[in-house]
Amino acid sequence: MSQPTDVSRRAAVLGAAASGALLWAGGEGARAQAAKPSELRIGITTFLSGPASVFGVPSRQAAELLIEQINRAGGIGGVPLRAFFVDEAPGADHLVGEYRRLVQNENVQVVFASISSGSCLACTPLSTEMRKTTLLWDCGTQRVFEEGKHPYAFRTQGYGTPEVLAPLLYLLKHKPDFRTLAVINQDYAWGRDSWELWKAGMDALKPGVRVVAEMFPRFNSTDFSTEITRLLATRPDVVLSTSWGGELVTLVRQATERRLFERSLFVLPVAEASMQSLGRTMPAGHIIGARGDHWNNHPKPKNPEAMKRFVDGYRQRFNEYPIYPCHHMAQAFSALQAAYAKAIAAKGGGWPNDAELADAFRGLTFDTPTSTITLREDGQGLEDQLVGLSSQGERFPFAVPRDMVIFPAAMVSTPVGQKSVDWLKSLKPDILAQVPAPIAG
Amino acid sequence: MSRRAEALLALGGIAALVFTAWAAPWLRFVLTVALAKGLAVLGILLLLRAGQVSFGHAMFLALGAYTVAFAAPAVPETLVLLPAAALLAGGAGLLIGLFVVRYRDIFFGMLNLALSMVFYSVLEKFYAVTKGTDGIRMPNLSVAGVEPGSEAQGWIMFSLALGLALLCAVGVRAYLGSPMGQALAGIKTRETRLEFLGVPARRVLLFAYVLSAMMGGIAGALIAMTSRHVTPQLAYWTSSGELIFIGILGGAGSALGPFLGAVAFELVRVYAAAAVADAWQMILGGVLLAVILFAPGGLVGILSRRRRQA
Amino acid sequence: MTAPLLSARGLRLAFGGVKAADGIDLDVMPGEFLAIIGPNGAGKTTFINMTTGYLRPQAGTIEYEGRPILGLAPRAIVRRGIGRSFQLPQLFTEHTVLENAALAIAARAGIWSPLAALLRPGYRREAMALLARFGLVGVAEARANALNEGARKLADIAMAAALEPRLLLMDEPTSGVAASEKMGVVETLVRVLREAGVTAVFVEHDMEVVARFADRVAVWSQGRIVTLGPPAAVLADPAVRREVIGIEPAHA
Amino acid sequence: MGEWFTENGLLLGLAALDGLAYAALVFMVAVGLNLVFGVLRIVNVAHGSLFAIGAYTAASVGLLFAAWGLPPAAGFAALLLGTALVGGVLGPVIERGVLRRVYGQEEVLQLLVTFALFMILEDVQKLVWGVQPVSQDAPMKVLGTVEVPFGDDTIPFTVYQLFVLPGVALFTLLGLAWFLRRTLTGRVIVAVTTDKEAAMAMGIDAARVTLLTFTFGAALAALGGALASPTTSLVPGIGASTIVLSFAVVATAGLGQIEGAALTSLLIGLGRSAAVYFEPELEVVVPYLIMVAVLLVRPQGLFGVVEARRV
Repeated sequence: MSQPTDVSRRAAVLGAAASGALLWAGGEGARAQAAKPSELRIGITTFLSGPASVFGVPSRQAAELLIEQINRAGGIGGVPLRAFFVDEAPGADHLVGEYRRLVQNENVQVVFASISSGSCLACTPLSTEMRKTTLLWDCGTQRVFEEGKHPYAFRTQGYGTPEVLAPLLYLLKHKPDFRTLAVINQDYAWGRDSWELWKAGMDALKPGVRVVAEMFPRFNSTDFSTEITRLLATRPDVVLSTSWGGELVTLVRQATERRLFERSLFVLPVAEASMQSLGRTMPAGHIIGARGDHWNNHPKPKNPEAMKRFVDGYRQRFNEYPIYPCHHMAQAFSALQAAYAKAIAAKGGGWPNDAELADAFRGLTFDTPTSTITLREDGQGLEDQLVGLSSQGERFPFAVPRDMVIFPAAMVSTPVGQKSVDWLKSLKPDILAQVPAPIAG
Repeated sequence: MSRRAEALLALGGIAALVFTAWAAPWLRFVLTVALAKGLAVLGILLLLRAGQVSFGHAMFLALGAYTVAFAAPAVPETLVLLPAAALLAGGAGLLIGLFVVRYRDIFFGMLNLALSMVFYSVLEKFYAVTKGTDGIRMPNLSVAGVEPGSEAQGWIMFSLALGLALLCAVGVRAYLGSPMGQALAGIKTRETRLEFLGVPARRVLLFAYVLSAMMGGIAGALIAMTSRHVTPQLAYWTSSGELIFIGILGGAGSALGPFLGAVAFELVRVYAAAAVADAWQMILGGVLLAVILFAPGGLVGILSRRRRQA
Repeated sequence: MTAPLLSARGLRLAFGGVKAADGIDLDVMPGEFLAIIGPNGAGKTTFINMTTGYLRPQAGTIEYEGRPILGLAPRAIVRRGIGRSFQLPQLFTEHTVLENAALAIAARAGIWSPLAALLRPGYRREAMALLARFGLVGVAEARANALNEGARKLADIAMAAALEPRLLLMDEPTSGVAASEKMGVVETLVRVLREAGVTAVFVEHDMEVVARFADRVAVWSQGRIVTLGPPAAVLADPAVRREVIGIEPAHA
Repeated sequence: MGEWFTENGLLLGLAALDGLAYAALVFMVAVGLNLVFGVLRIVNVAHGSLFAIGAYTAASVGLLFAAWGLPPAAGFAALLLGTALVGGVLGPVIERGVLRRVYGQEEVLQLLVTFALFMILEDVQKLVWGVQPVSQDAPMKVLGTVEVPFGDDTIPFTVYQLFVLPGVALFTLLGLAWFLRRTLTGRVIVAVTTDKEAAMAMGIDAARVTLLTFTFGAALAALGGALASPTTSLVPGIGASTIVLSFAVVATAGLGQIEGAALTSLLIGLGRSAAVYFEPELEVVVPYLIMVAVLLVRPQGLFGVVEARRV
């Protein structure tokens, strides 16, 4: 009877010793970073569960695809990439622990942080504290760079302000005579923030619009029929919704079925990611945006070859079109490649340390298939915004924009050092004159 | 478990925690959070003694965390914020307790759940004040007037959590052995008799409820100070479920159980998340299922059985 | 003439159509042992429940030591000095007998001590003495739900006695106790209570027990007291014998 | 007040129509949970997962039918098939395989077992159906809309929302009431709900009753999901938000009370839609406020019975 106890006890002691040694090694590793590592480790936080995994999982797929492609081409500076994925869903308190683990235990050289704004706000201070370059690869909150300085954090795509202002300008051009508007946004930070930004801009550019309903249904709602009835009854000229994911799909389906789209013009700044799910259900003639300029039918992509390669590669592997988080992920990788190239060149072929890597990102300009993005001195990336009217055609089994306007990033982004809401309030109607002409598409 | 065995286990546990925190700095953070959660679970354990399952206890944790987050810009002092969070949570516990101790079993559980969901909604809805789901970012805090560096801060939070855990565990142990604690267990088996002994059962439960709310508040404050970011997620019903989960995982039979459970829970979660980032929930669920089916006494139960066999 | 310790007047209570109390008037004198007998459903337990605050009558008054106690919570009535034991023993099933007794002592002496152990030396000593008086020392460390019915009954009464009441209401203290032990148990009980000067009211089905230990007997039927008097007289009453005790007159 | 009504009376009418449909969906989920709680005395957290899986299964079957070229009306058959599959397979598996092992254990363990199942099933859904929204709205589309007069205007409502959802809920309520009162099995379930010990003492086969009830409850959850699936898009996490609302209904209704569940669902549905019209910020807390208010006045729930313990 004593034998099994002995065995299990020894096993326990050995196990403890082994894990202790591992921990020890981990701790040592964090302190001394080798000159040129055998692999370039990247921590990637994204949603792998919960409702936002509709963005997280495709972006993870994109990351895996990109890493394969980059590694096949010899990695970055001859070093192969390796990703460590972390689920954002358990919440910010868990995520900050995971961030530490990525840096201190997995020894990642760079972290790609977060879809959720809350996650980004929690992670950026850690980037400063741990001096670890962190690319905010998808989150949109304007608060990050407007409320603090983060020398190690860079956002490789646009953010809330341009993503809201561009559709607003498009609306003012397309239907300048609207008098009433209703908003139905998800009840969480993005839903609230985007409405605050929109309202500030709208009141400055077209004072006197009556807001007939402000609705913020519970995040992750599955039914909007009551809200739709109210919208049908109040008959606003314009319905704004920055919702996304399953909620946007449900909203559009229920609203189409009840012909709300025939009564009101919809403005859907985050529509792109839901168009595939909606397919032919999406009605034509409504304003749709993509949190960037990477619509599949971009009228004049800078590098059509690269665009086709990425889209086709993704489709081939995953049997669906990439959505905007996939493009944002690709932008982060593009920025990473460009920054390492710049830093290695600056060091005469040597491998950059954390500070040198961060320096390389400041002011960096990198390519995307559709355009180029420049990172400003505050870390914010300048990404163009492409907005248009929904249309169904032969080329895609889902809606894409027509009458597209490409808003230059600098035109719709808050200048460095200003707060978005204040800046939007200060806008003058003459900004409308700068809006480029629509391209039929 | 005998008194000596428990003391030995506690000492061994402390040594292991300190060693791990020293050897792997990233785990020090995880362990601090685990100890804090253990504190909240210790509070839940009190109510479990009375046979009552609070399915909304995360509200006190969130209350403690938000107290700290709101007060920190004005009073960035750890040693002021911690007691403030405990007091506020205790006060809320008293108010809510006066209402919920009149109910038992599913009604007790569900009322707590309902109130926690109301609190969660308030945190989420009053965006202008609470920043909604983005949550609130906390400034650096001082400890006794000194603002430590980030490494020192980490150790201070770890030690605070460990010290408070130890203090509360000893306190709870004494409390559960006292007439009041034993009367609490009497609520579970024969509440009628308690009344016929001249003991106001509701007041006995209320006392425990306030205590457990305070421990929840302290836990929330520690978590807020450690992670430096608070979100409404802390109050969501799944967080409350998680706390009960930890209680059962550790074993409800000993004041050490919650901490054992919390450390095990956080480690399993961290490693499960690292190994299979998109199926960690399933792993945790599987662990929970296995514990309930095969070791309903939790980790403490397993350990004490081991000792008895050896 | 001494004033009654407990005085009930005109108690009425009906559950649906069933009259559990239909005008109960009863005085309990200090120091006496009053037995309550009657068929099942006559309202005996209901009387105890009303007196101890567990049920509230729809009409009537109850005074204890000359002061009304109707409408008080059970625990307030207990604090006045009325203890009770139960037909179905109400023990803390997950505690040992010793802990049960100690909890009762703590309840009397002051429960509001959150840090000192329940089984502190003083309480332990007193609890052991209490258990000794009831002959329960042998099962002191046993869990309450592991006892046999007789021991559970005694433990239940012991807990009530630990409160040192002036008046003790006992609901069928001997039901479930093995016939062979019954007289011994009751003798122990009566000795303990008499020594402590406790007034007792007990519901009883065993007429031998009633005859030997009661000072007076009240006969319950359909929510009323039909007869009240010394045991010898009451138990000899043919009507009582036929309707309550269930013994047919001699010719049967 | 009178003025307010003349201004908003029409809106209140619309709110009532919306509230009814919402109440119907809430009822479908909550009544199964309530039934299961009545017999098993377990608050089944995994009930929400059954709802979600029922919805996903129904949508998948519907899409499959559509792929086979069956007419859109076959979507209704898909709803029923999905329900039967989930109820008939998952119900017994969970009850026999897991719950049965914890009967008689502490309440908290029973609760947590279902919490564990919930966690596992959440990931299972993700593995099976992925993360992109799944929707199959043929049953809603095939029935079209009706115009409801609103002043000089008319408001289109889908027939599905206006008639099918409340209809099915009403049918379920009446059917359940008939089943529980008039059939032997139903009466046995009621007997076990009211007093388990007494029922078992009377020789009722508790194992059979629990299995039956749980399967039945699971099927009701799945039916609720299947009914919701045509109007909504299925994404990970829909189970979690559904279940927490059902908890509130069960406690408010009174344990095991189907009429209570119906009335509570109606209160919640109407309260919620009124909130959306007049005070949208209150929408989320309405069910909980109703619950707290009801329990303040009736501690045992709307239709609960006070259990006086015999001493």
